[in-house]
Amino acid sequence: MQISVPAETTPNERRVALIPDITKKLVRAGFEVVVQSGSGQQAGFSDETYTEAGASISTDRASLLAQGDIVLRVRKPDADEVGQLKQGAIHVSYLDPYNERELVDTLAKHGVSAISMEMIPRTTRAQKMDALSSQANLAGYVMVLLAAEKLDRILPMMMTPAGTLSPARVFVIGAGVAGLQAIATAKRLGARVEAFDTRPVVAEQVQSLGAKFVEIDLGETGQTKDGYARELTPEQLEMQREGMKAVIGQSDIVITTAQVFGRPAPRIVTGDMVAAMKTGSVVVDMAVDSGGNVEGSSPDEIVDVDGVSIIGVSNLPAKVATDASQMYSSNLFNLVTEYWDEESKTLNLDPEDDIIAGCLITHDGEVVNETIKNL
Amino acid sequence: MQISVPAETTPNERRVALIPDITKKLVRAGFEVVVQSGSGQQAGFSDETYTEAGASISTDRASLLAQGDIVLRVRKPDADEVGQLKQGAIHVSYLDPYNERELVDTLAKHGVSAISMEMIPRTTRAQKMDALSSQANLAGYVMVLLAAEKLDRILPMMMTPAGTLSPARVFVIGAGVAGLQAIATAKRLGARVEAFDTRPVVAEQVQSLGAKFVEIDLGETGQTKDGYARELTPEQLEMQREGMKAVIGQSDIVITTAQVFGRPAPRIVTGDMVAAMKTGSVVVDMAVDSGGNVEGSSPDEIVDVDGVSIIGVSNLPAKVATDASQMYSSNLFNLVTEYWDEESKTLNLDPEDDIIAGCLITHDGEVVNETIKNL
Amino acid sequence: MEVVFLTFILVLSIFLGFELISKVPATLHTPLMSGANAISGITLAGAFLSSGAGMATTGTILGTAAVAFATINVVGGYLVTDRMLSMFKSRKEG
Amino acid sequence: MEVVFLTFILVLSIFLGFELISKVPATLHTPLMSGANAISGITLAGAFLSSGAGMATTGTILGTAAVAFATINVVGGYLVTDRMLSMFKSRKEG
Amino acid sequence: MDISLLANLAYIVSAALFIFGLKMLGSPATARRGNMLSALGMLIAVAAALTDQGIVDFQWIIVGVVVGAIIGATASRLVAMTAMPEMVALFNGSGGAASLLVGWATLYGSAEVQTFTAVTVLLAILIGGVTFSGSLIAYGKLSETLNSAALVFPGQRIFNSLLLLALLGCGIMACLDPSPDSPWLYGVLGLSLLLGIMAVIPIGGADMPVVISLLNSYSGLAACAAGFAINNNILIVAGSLVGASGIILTNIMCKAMNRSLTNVLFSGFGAIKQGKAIEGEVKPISVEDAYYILEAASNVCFVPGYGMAVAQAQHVVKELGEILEGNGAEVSYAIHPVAGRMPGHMNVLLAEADVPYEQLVEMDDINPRIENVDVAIVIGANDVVNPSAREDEDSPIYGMPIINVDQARTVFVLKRSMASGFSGVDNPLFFGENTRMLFGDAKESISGVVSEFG
Amino acid sequence: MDISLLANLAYIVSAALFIFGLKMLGSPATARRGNMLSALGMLIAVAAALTDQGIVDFQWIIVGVVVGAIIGATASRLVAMTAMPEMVALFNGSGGAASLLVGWATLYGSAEVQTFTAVTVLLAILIGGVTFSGSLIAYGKLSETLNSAALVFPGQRIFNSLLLLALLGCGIMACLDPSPDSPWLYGVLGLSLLLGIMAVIPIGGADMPVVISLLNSYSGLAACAAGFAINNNILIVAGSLVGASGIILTNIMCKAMNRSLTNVLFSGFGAIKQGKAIEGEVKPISVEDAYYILEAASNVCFVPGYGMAVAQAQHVVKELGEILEGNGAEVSYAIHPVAGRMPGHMNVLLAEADVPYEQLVEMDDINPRIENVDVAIVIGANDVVNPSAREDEDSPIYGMPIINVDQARTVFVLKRSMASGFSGVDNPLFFGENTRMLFGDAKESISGVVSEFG
Ligand SMILES: NC(=O)c1ccc[n+]([C@@H]2O[C@H](COP(=O)([O-])OP(=O)(O)OC[C@H]3O[C@@H](n4cnc5c(N)ncnc54)[C@H](OP(=O)(O)O)[C@@H]3O)[C@@H](O)[C@H]2O)c1
Ligand SMILES: NC(=O)c1ccc[n+]([C@@H]2O[C@H](COP(=O)([O-])OP(=O)(O)OC[C@H]3O[C@@H](n4cnc5c(N)ncnc54)[C@H](OP(=O)(O)O)[C@@H]3O)[C@@H](O)[C@H]2O)c1
Ligand SMILES: NC(=O)c1ccc[n+]([C@@H]2O[C@H](COP(=O)([O-])OP(=O)(O)OC[C@H]3O[C@@H](n4cnc5c(N)ncnc54)[C@H](O)[C@@H]3O)[C@@H](O)[C@H]2O)c1
Ligand SMILES: NC(=O)c1ccc[n+]([C@@H]2O[C@H](COP(=O)([O-])OP(=O)(O)OC[C@H]3O[C@@H](n4cnc5c(N)ncnc54)[C@H](O)[C@@H]3O)[C@@H](O)[C@H]2O)c1
Repeated sequence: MQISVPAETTPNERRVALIPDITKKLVRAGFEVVVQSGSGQQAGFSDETYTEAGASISTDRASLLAQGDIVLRVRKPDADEVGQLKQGAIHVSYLDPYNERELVDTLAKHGVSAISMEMIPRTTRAQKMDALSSQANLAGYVMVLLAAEKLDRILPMMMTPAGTLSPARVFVIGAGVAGLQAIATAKRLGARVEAFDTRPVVAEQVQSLGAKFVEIDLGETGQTKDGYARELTPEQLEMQREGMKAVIGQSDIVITTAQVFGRPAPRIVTGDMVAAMKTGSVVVDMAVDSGGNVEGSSPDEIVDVDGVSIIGVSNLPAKVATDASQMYSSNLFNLVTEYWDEESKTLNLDPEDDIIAGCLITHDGEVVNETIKNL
Repeated sequence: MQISVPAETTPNERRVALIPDITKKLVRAGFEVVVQSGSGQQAGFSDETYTEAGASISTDRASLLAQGDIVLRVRKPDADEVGQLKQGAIHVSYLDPYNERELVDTLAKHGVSAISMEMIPRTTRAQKMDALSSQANLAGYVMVLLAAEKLDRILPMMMTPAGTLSPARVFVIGAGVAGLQAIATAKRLGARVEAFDTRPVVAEQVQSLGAKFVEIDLGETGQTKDGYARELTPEQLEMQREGMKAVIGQSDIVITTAQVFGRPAPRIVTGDMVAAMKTGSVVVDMAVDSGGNVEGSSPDEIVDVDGVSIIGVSNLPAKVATDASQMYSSNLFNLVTEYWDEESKTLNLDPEDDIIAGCLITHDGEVVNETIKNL
Repeated sequence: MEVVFLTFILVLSIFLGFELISKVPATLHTPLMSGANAISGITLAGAFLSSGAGMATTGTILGTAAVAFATINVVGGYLVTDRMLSMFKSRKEG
Repeated sequence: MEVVFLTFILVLSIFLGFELISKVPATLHTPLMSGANAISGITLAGAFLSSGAGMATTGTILGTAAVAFATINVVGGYLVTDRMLSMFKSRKEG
Repeated sequence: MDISLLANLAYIVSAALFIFGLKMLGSPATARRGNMLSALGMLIAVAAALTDQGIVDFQWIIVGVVVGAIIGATASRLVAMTAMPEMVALFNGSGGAASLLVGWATLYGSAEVQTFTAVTVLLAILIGGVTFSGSLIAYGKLSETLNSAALVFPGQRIFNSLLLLALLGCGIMACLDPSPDSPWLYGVLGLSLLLGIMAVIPIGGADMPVVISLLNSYSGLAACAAGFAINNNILIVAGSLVGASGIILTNIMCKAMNRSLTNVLFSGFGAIKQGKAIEGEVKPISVEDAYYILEAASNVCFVPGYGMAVAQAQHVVKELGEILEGNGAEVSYAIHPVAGRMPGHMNVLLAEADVPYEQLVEMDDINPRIENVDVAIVIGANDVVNPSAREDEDSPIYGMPIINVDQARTVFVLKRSMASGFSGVDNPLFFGENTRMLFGDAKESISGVVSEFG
Repeated sequence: MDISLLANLAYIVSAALFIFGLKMLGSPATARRGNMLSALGMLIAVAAALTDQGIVDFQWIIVGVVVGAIIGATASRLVAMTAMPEMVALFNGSGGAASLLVGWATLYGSAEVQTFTAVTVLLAILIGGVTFSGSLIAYGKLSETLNSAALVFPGQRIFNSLLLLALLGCGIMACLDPSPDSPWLYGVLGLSLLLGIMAVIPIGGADMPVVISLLNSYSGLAACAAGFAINNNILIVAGSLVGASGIILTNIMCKAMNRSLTNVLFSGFGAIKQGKAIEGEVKPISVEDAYYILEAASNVCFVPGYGMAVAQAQHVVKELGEILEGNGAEVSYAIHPVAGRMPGHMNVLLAEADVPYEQLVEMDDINPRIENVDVAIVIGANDVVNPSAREDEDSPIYGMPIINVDQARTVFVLKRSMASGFSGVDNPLFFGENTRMLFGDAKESISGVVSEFG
């Protein structure tokens, strides 16, 4: 069983799908691992470390793709590379299947079994394979660091002989995995943290990190059975905007993480809210890639709006590429070994299994995933 | 009594000597405050805020300098601007008098009473005017943020479904004011922190922040009566380097703050130590301006040495210009009001007073400071 | 022999008295004092005999006065303690 | 009347016994048990009378056996407790 | 069965009820039920006492009970809630009077009085008399009928000594001739009442609660003495229970007021040193005594310094703060700008322990209201609370603003020794009248106090 | 003065010494001195007893004392440190025997025995006999001379009931005819010894220390009964002190072993349920009982979950951890990867509370050694310790690795209710044989336990 790891081609993607430590485990489990030369370079892993771990290094990307029974990567494959894959190969990566219908069809056409890491269900049992969580977690940390670094003030309170510096105020919108980690990191740095989310259940979670939950009455909201937020009605969005305006106005840092899975991100922070902020304040928009929670944010740029900096980084986890690769890699390992059948030496992609049912998009030449099929 | 605040001319100097809040206090105390237009812009204070605080805004730098009874600024004056100052004016700023003998003489020649903020003695009573401390404190915080932002890993430990990320190791060399704040900040972020200093008394201070003090036996060391470190002998430096090599090798972040007042900074981290560090590690050199503690560091650059980044920022407090200005400004305010004589409406620069004796460099046309005079 | 028994009883009671009271919150100092005070009105049990044993007149007068005093102590003591404690209770709950 | 006094003494002693022992660290459970056990050898004080009052032979024999048993309890109990406690002490210090 | 045996069994039951009652009175949850139990015990004891076969005539008993019950019930209903302590003093005084009278009456009952009985009678008269007159004075001082200030006059100590001598003399004489008409007996009576007065007048109004508690203990002892005089078990048991528990309670109350029991016990016979600072005396305090004071405090201010950091005591400090808040006290943390060894040192630590930012106060905010602070707890701070910075012009730190903890009602200083701080200057705070030194590592000291609570 | 009065005064002194001694035995710092004080009290009491004028012949006394002293001293010197508990059992047995014999001998002394005396004599024989034979069995089980397993046979309950009936019958008959030669007396004697045996055999070796402590309490009661039989104060005082404090101590020991006293007291007469899980029973535990168990534990593992975060209990948890360490226990914190609501949730909190990184262990490290954990304290975790993830194939969380706290010796689960966790799955852990539920907010529960220490 050969596992192939092609180098990432997306610009700024510094992560790698497999790190040497995990490679070693796979080799020990009986897999043959081939890694394209230079894959791990930007995440801090040299080719030698892979060789030491038991992988072979290949410079021939095409043959590497063609021979892999399992192909592991971070980002979705180029449409023209799909054709190079083996018939029946299993391809595991992010896939964005909601928006990449064409790519999905191509994968099906070539008989590739494509697993989409975004589609791992968010159940307790699946958590160890849940790359969205593991990466969002790191993103939450990175956002706070970026904001703190940009801010012209310090986050903690300080009572010093030269006067008292009051703690900076941080407002986190959307307290999912990333939002919670952002809250925790900002709290750690000593900031006064407030947070808001449309799902009322997270109020307790926010408080469990020592932050304050901002109550805004939106009427009926809720979450889907998978734990994702439901989209808000336009009226609700308006109510939310009003309620948050005051809080945003007095915050030094605003961090938005509000995403609704598979759809464009809600526009939460509008231009007038940004205008109401103090000079020197910082806004970080995690949803910049899926449309942006913040008006005026732009991917991989720091936009200055009247002295307020809006930071939009499209690939936050890549900022801590070493750790992000380690976690992504563990997720893949857990996925592969969970379904690895020692006897038959195959991956047992049982459509009855709820995790496989969730994340397996194409199989045996067909789009098998219920949600994607009916899109 | 007019206080003049000229805009800073040094590149990258984003701080301002007086912030609106303190301006208000001075105006209330009876001073007339004139601020050059745009002075506070980069620290986040617009001209209007100064006007609201009761200052007048001037665009004529020359007349502002010529009319000030007291001139407050952050950086030392240009030699050619000294001539524009009023005879008998009091000029308060950083002055670097050890290395700027010529400038000091010029100031004396023009009958300016120059107060050097670096020379405020480090006594308990003088702490409120001690700008070195207040700025070093902020520098300590900034260094950790810069390093954390640059590092490809996260600082805290995390036990997650996708494996355990061990905490990053941070090694702080020199546990003075800046070093201690760096320790505190890194601890806050969850790193495993170790520290070293030549003065054994700080071991307890390091532990009081929850970090580990690295013991290296250097024989006789000590501190001067002002609390500064004494310079090490070459042999001692060698012993220190050996002892630290091991610790540096396993650290993800190394922060150096070792300075010996008035002299070039000791070279503590040599090229081979840097070479022994893991790829992706980060070194921050606070002493980069006075020669550098780290071999290969260069002001305002991130030098990459075989995958290790060496960060040298010459003006760290300016990274948090708002807070830094607030603190510097408080220091100046405390200094001015401490010696302000309400009756005679003059600053009472009594040479008997130990603070004045320490920081007043020139007066009545002469260099009056004992240390500088005998240099 | 009775003295021996009485002394035994005395010693044991004193020890017990010491052991009984340990950490008492400040709010209970006054009620506890007052409650203990009411118990010391036990003299009443002795005063009955002085008042009712048909002794010389002076003795009976003294005894009756003793009964009156002791009753004040007992009745007043318990009632006042209860009043204090009831207030304390409602303050806590309210 | 004696019974009354004895009962008083009994009741007071029982209360006192309950109050005396409160939180005892686990390491002291055995020594405390053993120390209390030694005290229960107080029967010795009563056994003397049985043994030495010049009663019928059987009585004296029983009495003497009682003295012997009680002495074992007293002597052995105190010594063994002390041994345990001394070890405990030195372990703590060492 | 013998009726007196039955009565005595009833006494045993009532003794048990008293014991339970007292125990339960010590905890807020059970106090009220405890008081009822003890009242029930009293009912049983009184009923049993009425079966005594010595009683031939109930009429005077009824008179006495009715009069007493009316007075007691009325007084206890009418008294204002704020006047409770003086009411307790009055009730206490009548208890003392009752014991005195019972003892005295005993002399009329028996034809020939044994020496042992005579001694116990005299003790009942002595203790009862002191309790009675002492309680009246205490009442007077508390209700401000009398001047509540401590009354001191020259020669007081000599006068009191003579009084004691005279009492002893009269007592011995009365024992030798234990007749109800003996002038010595009246001597003892009069002198006892005088002694009660003399013992209480030199004590200030603020100390009165402690005095009442002590007199309460005395009234128990008086009942106990009366019990010996008339050979009554329940009097002995109940009396000595009250006597002993009263002493303990007095001790606890002393600690909560930060005074020592001997100080109160003998203040009538020594010189009064109130208000005079004893210069140069360091007063250490135990963790337990610190607990008693904190438990009664309603405004507590922590003043942390470098020592808190060294001891890494921030977490326990926070916990103590929360406990005190739970106990109804107002809690704040006063941060001096230069406390610690780097700017913001205390902030880092307190933030780590999650102390809410709202509870942190700056020096300039706390100083104007420091007089309202019941206890300022200085945790390993030294220079930043050194009053010589304010007062001693020659001090190297003269002119530095400090947190004026010396002006708080009580100051606890937690440090390991008398060593000086960073600037090496001696600290007169440690010798202050209202300062108590809690020596030891700050974390251990605070942990100790924390575990005293609960 | 009367010599018997003197003896009795000596008894009072020795009673006081016993009281002090017992009190001091309860605290490590004073235990040894306490034992000496109590020995001194014994010396005084014994010396005073020798002055009794009833004693006409000292020769047999001397014989008895010498024999007893030699045996006692030798045994106590020679016994190995590890065999202490069985030695205590033997000594205890001889105390019981002594009381039995004293009671019995009394019948030979007085010509005509009153009913009251007869009852007390029979009580002395009964309790003494049970103590004696029970202690011997306990000795046998502890020293492994007898099979240390619990011995159970069919019809045990009926047999024991009959035994009790027979004892009652014999006792009544013996009271009616209280002569030393009455066959009923021998009946009582024999049956008492049998009862002692029957009471101890069904108890397993591990519970023996509790049994010995209980028998110790009995031997005190036996002495007390003997005291009534021969009218001796000091026997009554010392005996009932030992009896009462022994019960309390037994109770404390039970709690430390997480068993209830009634369970031990009546285990001989009921069915033995050891080792059999009672399915579906939730066993709540009080803070106090939790303290007793933790105090005796030497390996404690905290398993925090989301509830710790909600309660913000991390600081007190850390403090409890430190206290337990100070108490000699090994302490670790087992972190499940998905505990909490975000990755690393527990790390953030424990780092805030400054728990050293060395004490954090991963799931895979703790599971192999979880059997050695005396107490696993589950703080607001639920799903991550749910054994159905391991055992129940139908569970939605089947297959998720969990921390196997159910395999620790004892598990405390701290939560507010029986509610399920994030995944909404019921948790069989809560019904486990070795699980105790400490209901309430986690922070308050832990604070409660913390304040029990110290
Ligand atoms: N904040 C800054 O930026 C900065 C920087 C440098 C210097 N300073 C100077 O540091 C001083 C700060 O004042 P401060 O009041 O905070 O500290 P301090 O005056 O240095 O006093 C600290 C006290 O803590 C006690 N202590 C140490 N370890 C302890 C422990 N484990 N448990 C209990 N007590 C302990 C010490 O007494 P024992 O030894 O008797 O226990 C000592 O007296 C000022 O003089 C200031 O000028 C401040
Ligand atoms: N780690 C992650 O990234 C992440 C993210 C999302 C979801 N999850 C899921 O969250 C769960 C984590 O498991 P867990 O064991 O940590 O938590 P859990 O299963 O959710 O259980 C938490 C328990 O804490 C108790 N609790 C709540 N507040 C309390 C308080 N103040 N005091 C005492 N107890 C309190 C609750 O019981 P009472 O109400 O009876 O008190 C509840 O049963 C897993 O199912 C995991 O899949 C994890
Ligand atoms: N079962 C598991 O073990 C498991 C694993 C991972 C995540 N989860 C849960 O799934 C949930 C979603 O996680 P996520 O971070 O990936 O979600 P996400 O990235 O889809 O959304 C981020 C957050 O933004 C919020 N949001 C959406 N619209 C908003 C709006 N208009 N205003 C404010 N907030 C808005 C959402 O409620 C969510 O909390 C979380 O509650 C998480 O705990 C569960
Ligand atoms: N009296 C006061 O209240 C007061 C006020 C401010 C500062 N201080 C004290 O003054 C001292 C110096 O403060 P600073 O931060 O400005 O000092 P600094 O900037 O001069 O030096 C920084 C640190 O580097 C250390 N160092 C020097 N050479 C070194 C070497 N070769 N290797 C390792 N470390 C080396 C020094 O010991 C010092 O701790 C501190 O202890 C501080 O507490 C006192």
